[in-house]
Amino acid sequence: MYWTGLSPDEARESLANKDKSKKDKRMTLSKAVRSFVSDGANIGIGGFVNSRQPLALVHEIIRQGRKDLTLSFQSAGLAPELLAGAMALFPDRLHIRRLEFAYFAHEYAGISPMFRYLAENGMVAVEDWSNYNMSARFKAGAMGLPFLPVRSPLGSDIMKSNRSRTMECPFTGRTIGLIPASHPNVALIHVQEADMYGNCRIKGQTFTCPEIAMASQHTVITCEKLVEHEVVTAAPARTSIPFFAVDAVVEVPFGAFPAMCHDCYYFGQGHIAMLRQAAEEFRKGNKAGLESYYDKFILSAKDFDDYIGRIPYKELNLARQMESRSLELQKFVESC
Amino acid sequence: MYWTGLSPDEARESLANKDKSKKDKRMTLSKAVRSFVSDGANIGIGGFVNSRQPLALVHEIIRQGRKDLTLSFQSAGLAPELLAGAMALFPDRLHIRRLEFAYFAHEYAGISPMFRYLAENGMVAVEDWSNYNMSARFKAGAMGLPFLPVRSPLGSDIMKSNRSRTMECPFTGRTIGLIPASHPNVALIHVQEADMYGNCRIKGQTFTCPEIAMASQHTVITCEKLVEHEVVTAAPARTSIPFFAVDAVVEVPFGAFPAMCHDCYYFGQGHIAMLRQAAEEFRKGNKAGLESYYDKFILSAKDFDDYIGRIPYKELNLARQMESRSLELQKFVESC
Amino acid sequence: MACHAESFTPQEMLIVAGSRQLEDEKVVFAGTGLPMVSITLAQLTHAPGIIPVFEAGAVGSSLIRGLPLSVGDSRTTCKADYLQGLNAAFELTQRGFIDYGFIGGAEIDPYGNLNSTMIGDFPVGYRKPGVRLPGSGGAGDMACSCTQTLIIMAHEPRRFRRRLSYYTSMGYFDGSPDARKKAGLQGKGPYRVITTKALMGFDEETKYMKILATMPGETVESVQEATGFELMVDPDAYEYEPPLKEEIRLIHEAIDTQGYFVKREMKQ
Amino acid sequence: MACHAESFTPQEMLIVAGSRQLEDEKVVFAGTGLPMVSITLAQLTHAPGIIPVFEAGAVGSSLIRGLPLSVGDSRTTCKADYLQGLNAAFELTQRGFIDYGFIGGAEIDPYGNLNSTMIGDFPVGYRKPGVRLPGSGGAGDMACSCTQTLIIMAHEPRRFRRRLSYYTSMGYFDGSPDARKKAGLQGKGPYRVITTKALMGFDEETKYMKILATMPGETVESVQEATGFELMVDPDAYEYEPPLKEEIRLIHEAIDTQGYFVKREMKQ
Repeated sequence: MYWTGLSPDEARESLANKDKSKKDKRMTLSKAVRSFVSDGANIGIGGFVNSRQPLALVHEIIRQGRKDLTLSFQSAGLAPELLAGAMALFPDRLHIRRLEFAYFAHEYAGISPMFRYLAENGMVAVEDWSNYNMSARFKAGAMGLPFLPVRSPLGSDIMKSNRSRTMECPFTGRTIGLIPASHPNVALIHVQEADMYGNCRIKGQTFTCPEIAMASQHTVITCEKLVEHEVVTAAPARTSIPFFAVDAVVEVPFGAFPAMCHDCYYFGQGHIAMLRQAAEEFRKGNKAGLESYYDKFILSAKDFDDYIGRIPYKELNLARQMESRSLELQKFVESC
Repeated sequence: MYWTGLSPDEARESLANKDKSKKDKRMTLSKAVRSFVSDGANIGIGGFVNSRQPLALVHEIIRQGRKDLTLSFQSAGLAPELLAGAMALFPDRLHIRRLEFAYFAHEYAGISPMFRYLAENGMVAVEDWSNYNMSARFKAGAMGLPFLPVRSPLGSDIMKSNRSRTMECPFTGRTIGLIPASHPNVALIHVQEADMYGNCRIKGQTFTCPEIAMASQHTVITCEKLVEHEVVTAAPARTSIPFFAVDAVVEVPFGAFPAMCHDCYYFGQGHIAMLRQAAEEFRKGNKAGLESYYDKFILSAKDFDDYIGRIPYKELNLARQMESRSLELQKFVESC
Repeated sequence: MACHAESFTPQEMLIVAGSRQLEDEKVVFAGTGLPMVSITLAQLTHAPGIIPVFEAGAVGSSLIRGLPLSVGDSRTTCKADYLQGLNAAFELTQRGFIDYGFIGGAEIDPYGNLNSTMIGDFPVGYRKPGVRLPGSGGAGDMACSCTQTLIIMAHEPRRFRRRLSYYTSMGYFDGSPDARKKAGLQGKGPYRVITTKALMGFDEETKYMKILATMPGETVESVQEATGFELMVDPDAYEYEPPLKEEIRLIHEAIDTQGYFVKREMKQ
Repeated sequence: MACHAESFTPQEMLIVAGSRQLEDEKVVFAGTGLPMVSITLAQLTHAPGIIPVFEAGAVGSSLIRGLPLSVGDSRTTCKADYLQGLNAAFELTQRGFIDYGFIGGAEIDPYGNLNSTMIGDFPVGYRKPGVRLPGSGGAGDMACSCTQTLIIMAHEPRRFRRRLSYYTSMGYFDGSPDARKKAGLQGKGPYRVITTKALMGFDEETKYMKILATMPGETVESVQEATGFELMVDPDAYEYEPPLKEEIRLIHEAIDTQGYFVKREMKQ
């Protein structure tokens, strides 16, 4: 059995030897990526499809360049697609070796052309799992277990595509699946609120972000806003990721845009359509549009704020309004 | 392999065939116990040691009388102790056949004399587990898995006392423990707030209450207060137990007294000391004190409100004040 | 008296049929896209007590805030009873809380097995497939662990195949007795296949796909012609009731007002 | 200049020694009773950055609301960073987040194994033990999965036994090389045993219990006499520093003001 990222024993050893004290972990995006995302890393990607995708971190990784990456996620769109596009355009700058995942597309906005491009050209090793499999693999890692039993998708070709096993349950005598833990080298997670120590308050669905953070060797958090530590300790049951599972905290407003972020902004639908269109044209042989997208929005941008500054204000404002208005009733009731 | 309560396949079948619709589940304590606690039942007890013990339900079970019970819990004091005392005093009324548990005592208030009495006289079958084992057994049940792997307490006599197994991990080659799911016939859980459909909002630590509720065939909830359904839907992330895992909801203020209930009341220390003293004297051969306790507080009480009415007001008030005053600062900050 | 729409597209018929298959007061695990539209339509018509579950973590939501564009969209959390994450949603499913899973797929075989992974030759061509599809997502899990599944998809010969390139979401395997149970699965398997041309079920004994009804304008022959394998035909096969005007109105005016999933052009 | 207490009880010395063994900025899983008192004392003196974890679900709490009478007490949640339930707490432990587990037991053997289950003959007498103790609780788990464990207990011959009635919380097993690893455990095992009479560690090679220091008023001989097996003695064994006045004051005036766990009578 081979492990990508850390084996369970390596992950335990690394955490046992780590300084888990409550210290100020705020740093720049650039330093966070430099410190915790290495060539050869297995990267655990937080969020779900195009919700809370860690795009500020993805932009920075593309700017800095990384090689030989493994991407681990359950369902994702924009984060792996931007990395895949960077690999297709600039293979010397960014290289993805392997994908461990369940779904790679944009749901309402269709398939991910750059994924199709890499996969259909055999440029990347793929390992298919189901959403529950990938979520449970991170959960096994977070629980400190080498595997979890699962009942799905037994009998499918998915189980033949990956490192899962089946066995006879020693208690029931029935067939059961076993899926190995995933311990990425680094988790990239975007949340709404975090304090300087790394305690994260996720609003809406948590997806699998807490599990990915707790399974990974290192975790880099971007947050819409930093909050005072006292806000966290006043309602500790709302902390989704505890500080000692976090290595870096970076405040990046709009850090998931054009993905959506619950309670902050809805999909940047025009921007997603533009990017997807450029990617689809690349897949059909016309590279210019995608090159110019990367140049304008990522490579020539000094940092993520610079990129956000290049998005027309009305697009940002529309995304904010669509989200906040649709949540208004709910928030009003909650505040009573 | 034998199962107490339901086997995983039986538990699945029972739930699949169950009406899971959103219906009004409010009923009286008496009806809830009559409907869902049968002779021969494996009872999952919520709470932790003497916090949120489901004592209103325990009193009602003693009043109605039940035979051949199995009690499953991780750490508990008053709930199983009151049942054990009832068995010692009135074996024709109440009979416990078996205990599956990790810890049975009162922490600061010392050991549980009635447990010692039953165990040292060989009157009850015991199966020792660790706290994590029992919690993980309920969790396996809640997850719909026949077992979970665990790393503790490998090598101990606990593993020889119970139905756990060890195997070589097929991924790491190292030894790992496997503990079978627990699917009680009925879970008894006391919470602070629930709506009429059974959605529960637990404040403070959740202990293992959500897992016990979701693992069990039936779940009976007592709550300090019923809340409007809209309170639940306004902040659904704070729902600890979803309605479709619940069969009955009974509003019982002070429903855990003299155990404590986070945010509602602290330990009824005088009452616990009195009960424990009577039990300790029973163990040493003097039955009168314990008999009079049961008569005064349980058997001659019409219902749990009647029992609470027999507790001196100043004891109830002290327990309320001790809890609310110590939480004041925290609640003030939270409300800002 | 029912007032039927005078014209409607096959996709509209598909959505309406999906909605009508949903029983009131059942727990339904919603796949992305058309299942979300059908569930909302059912909630607005005959089945207000449906309890939707979304794989990203929401249970019991009302989709009154607008149609979610993703099962992870904040709109799926509106007025929910319970809100956690993916593991919780799939654990509910594995435990048995879900009555119906509502899923789609790119290809289907006669036993209700689905492919949403790749077109090509598995395992030989796995590393360089002819067409790479998005992958299982949660559909593979729903197909295994929901008590029953409803499958919704466009009816085209290339999608209805005797043999799939890749088996992503398991139906009745090869139709052999107890195949699902032997594989370790808990759910009963596919209950209905709802397409643009027919409503289908599965033969009780052989688990082979069978026409129960043809959509308005279709015949057993036209359905068979659009299918890459031979279908069984129920002796009581009937013509499916066309959409009501009100159903069509709700789809466009109350549910998918922006036309994200439901196209508006009239084809019939 | 350190100002030592003029008189103190063995229990007070025990609590103070427990506190002093705690390193600042480490994550400490707190057993019930004396460990909670020692941790709070450490937080109020040399180790304000200690991060306590309670098995009922609280992480990073400040016990300023009053000494909890239970690890499930609402007081353990005060100013916590993170608050869940038992599974979460033990999963953190299993994962490796806990530097030290702080536990007690009724009996201990030379290899740091503990019994808190029964006195009698296991397995024969399991169904009718001579004395039935409360059971493992979480101690058996902490002993296995915390990176290291600290053991705190009263020093009496009946508690220090060559062979235990029942092995609840595993230390170094029989002392054989890699015994813990072979059993599947992740933590390193017991680091220190703190008693009313001595501070002890374990021989690096044989994993056998060894006196590192004797408590004030005790000697190697008096410690040995109170121990049911022969102890090793570190060549550098020293006399442990007595409690400071301030430590004693904090125990009674700031921590266990009601005397739930710490008795007040003066014995020395």
